[in-house]
Amino acid sequence: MILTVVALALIVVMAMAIARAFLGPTIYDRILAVNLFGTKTVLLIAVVSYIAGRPDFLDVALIYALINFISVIAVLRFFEYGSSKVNDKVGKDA
Amino acid sequence: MVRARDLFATVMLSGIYGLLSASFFILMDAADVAFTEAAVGAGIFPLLMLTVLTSVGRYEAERRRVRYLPLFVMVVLAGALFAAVLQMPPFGAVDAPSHGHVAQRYIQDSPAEIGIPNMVTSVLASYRGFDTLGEVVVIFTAAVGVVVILLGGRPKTPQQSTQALMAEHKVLRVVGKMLIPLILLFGLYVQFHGEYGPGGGFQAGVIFAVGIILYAMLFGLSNAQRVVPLGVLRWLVALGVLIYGSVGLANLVVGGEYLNYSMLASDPVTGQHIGIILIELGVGITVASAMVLIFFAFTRATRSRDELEE
Amino acid sequence: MADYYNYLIVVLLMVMGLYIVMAQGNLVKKLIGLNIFQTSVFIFYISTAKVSGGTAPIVIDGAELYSNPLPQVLILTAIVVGIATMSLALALVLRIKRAYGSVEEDVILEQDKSC
Amino acid sequence: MPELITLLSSLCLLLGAFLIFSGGLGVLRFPDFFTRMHAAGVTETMAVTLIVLGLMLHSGWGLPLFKLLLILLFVMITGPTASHALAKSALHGGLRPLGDDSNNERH
Repeated sequence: MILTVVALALIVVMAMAIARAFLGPTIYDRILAVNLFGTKTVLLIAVVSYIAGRPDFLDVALIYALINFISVIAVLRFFEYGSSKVNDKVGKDA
Repeated sequence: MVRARDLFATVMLSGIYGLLSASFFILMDAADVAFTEAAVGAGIFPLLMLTVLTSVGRYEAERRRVRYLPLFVMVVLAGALFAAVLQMPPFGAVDAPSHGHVAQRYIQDSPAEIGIPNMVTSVLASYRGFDTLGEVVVIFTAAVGVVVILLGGRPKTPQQSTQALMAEHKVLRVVGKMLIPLILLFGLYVQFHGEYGPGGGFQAGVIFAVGIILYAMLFGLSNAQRVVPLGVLRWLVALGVLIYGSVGLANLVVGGEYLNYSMLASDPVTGQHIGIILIELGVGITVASAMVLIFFAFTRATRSRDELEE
Repeated sequence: MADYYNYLIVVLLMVMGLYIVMAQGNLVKKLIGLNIFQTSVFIFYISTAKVSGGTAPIVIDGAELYSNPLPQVLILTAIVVGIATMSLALALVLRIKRAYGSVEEDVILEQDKSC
Repeated sequence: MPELITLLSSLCLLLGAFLIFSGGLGVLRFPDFFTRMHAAGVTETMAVTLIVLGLMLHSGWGLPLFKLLLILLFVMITGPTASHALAKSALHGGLRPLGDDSNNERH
């Protein structure tokens, strides 16, 4: 019961994160939204695995926590690479 | 997603899309699939996309007009598909035809015949082993294709030092150092735990590749290539397929059928076990090295592109 | 209608992906459309595998009804094969960029014609 | 004793859910990037800890407990690191926090 409430809250927050990812306005907001979305997905999967009574799904949550971190690093690296071309546009990205 | 002109935003959204579809797979009871989609759809795909974007530029050309012909075709197609879909069995129906034939047999007999609880793994590696062999070969071919397209036919660019790449991010480096062993360990766990829980060669391969890619991102490509040189990777890609194929041949030698592992040991169930472990190992090696190879090739290609511009 | 909503989502995603592939001029974006299309097929297979009341096809005590493992196997391999072929396509895009200096369809076609 | 543990776990879970919700609201409603990041970052670690703690109490001894611990460890390490890196590169990329007038002519 309580697990369901938590899952619902998580889904609502995930929807909020998607809204933020769509709205922007800067690229960093989008990255933040993706990061938030990822963490919430980790929790959602953990909670769902308990709702379904299959704790072995926790492996999937674990891999999510990992992937999430890596994608943030990948994004930052992307900026470092194309710094001369990209950075000046970053702040006022539409 | 359709309208955003900034390709970078599109890639970010497609990362969310990968996460979303993986959560959906979890809700649909497909833990193994969610595993793979998590690592691929949310991890490797955006990563490769980003690498490509560094080369092709972040912004798309201006295009404001809507294309009406494709739109029309799509509306018609959607209508036709909706009509067709209503003939499908309802969602979640127990008596749907697709659950009829072999699926029942897999569910009822595979725990006894193969002796492992994860039906997905037993179907993947044993019942449909030939199919999986084909898929591993496809991955191998794709890796070879990427190498030929991006690294072949061109003098090798001198490797520049990429030490300064992430030098500003000391925190990231330290945390990365802590995480990479964990990731690799987790990859091994997934590789060898695939018979009992969600996991297996495909997932483990991707996780392993992600660990090495993380290293390459934090410490520079040349350092990563010192750890796993391209030549070794090329060998490994082929080695995985070779292991897979030769397990099949070994079955023939001991008098069984191709990729039917029952004869590998005196007890058929043990034989199946040995066969599945070996095959998953082959799959894991191929997938991991193919992904790392593809990533290295992409990074090198975009790097040399930048050098040419300068 | 409520019994068919999964198919509706699949059709929507599929059409959306296909539209992106057809209507967008940027090759990278076309590939993203292709990815959406691909995922819609994955969702289609996985949702046909679901049995209501069933649980994941990993044997545990006390479970009678399992979801269908076969479509899951097909999609599991399809995802990894999909990323491999997708990376091949991305490699081709990189190569096109090197050869033509652009990844916009119009520009490439124009250059081809002028040759 | 089991009742107490159930109560504690429910409490943790509910508190975590509330924190997550407030964090999500903050990300959606706060005026600029750094405040949004504050909402996401601060609530994230606390909420994740609470929810995972709740699940741990819920699950009892076993392999799942260990995995939850690993998830907690992971999120606790990666979350702040990602936030740090993100904030740093945002600052580097030219974003300024609200109220920071150091770029204006008045100074």
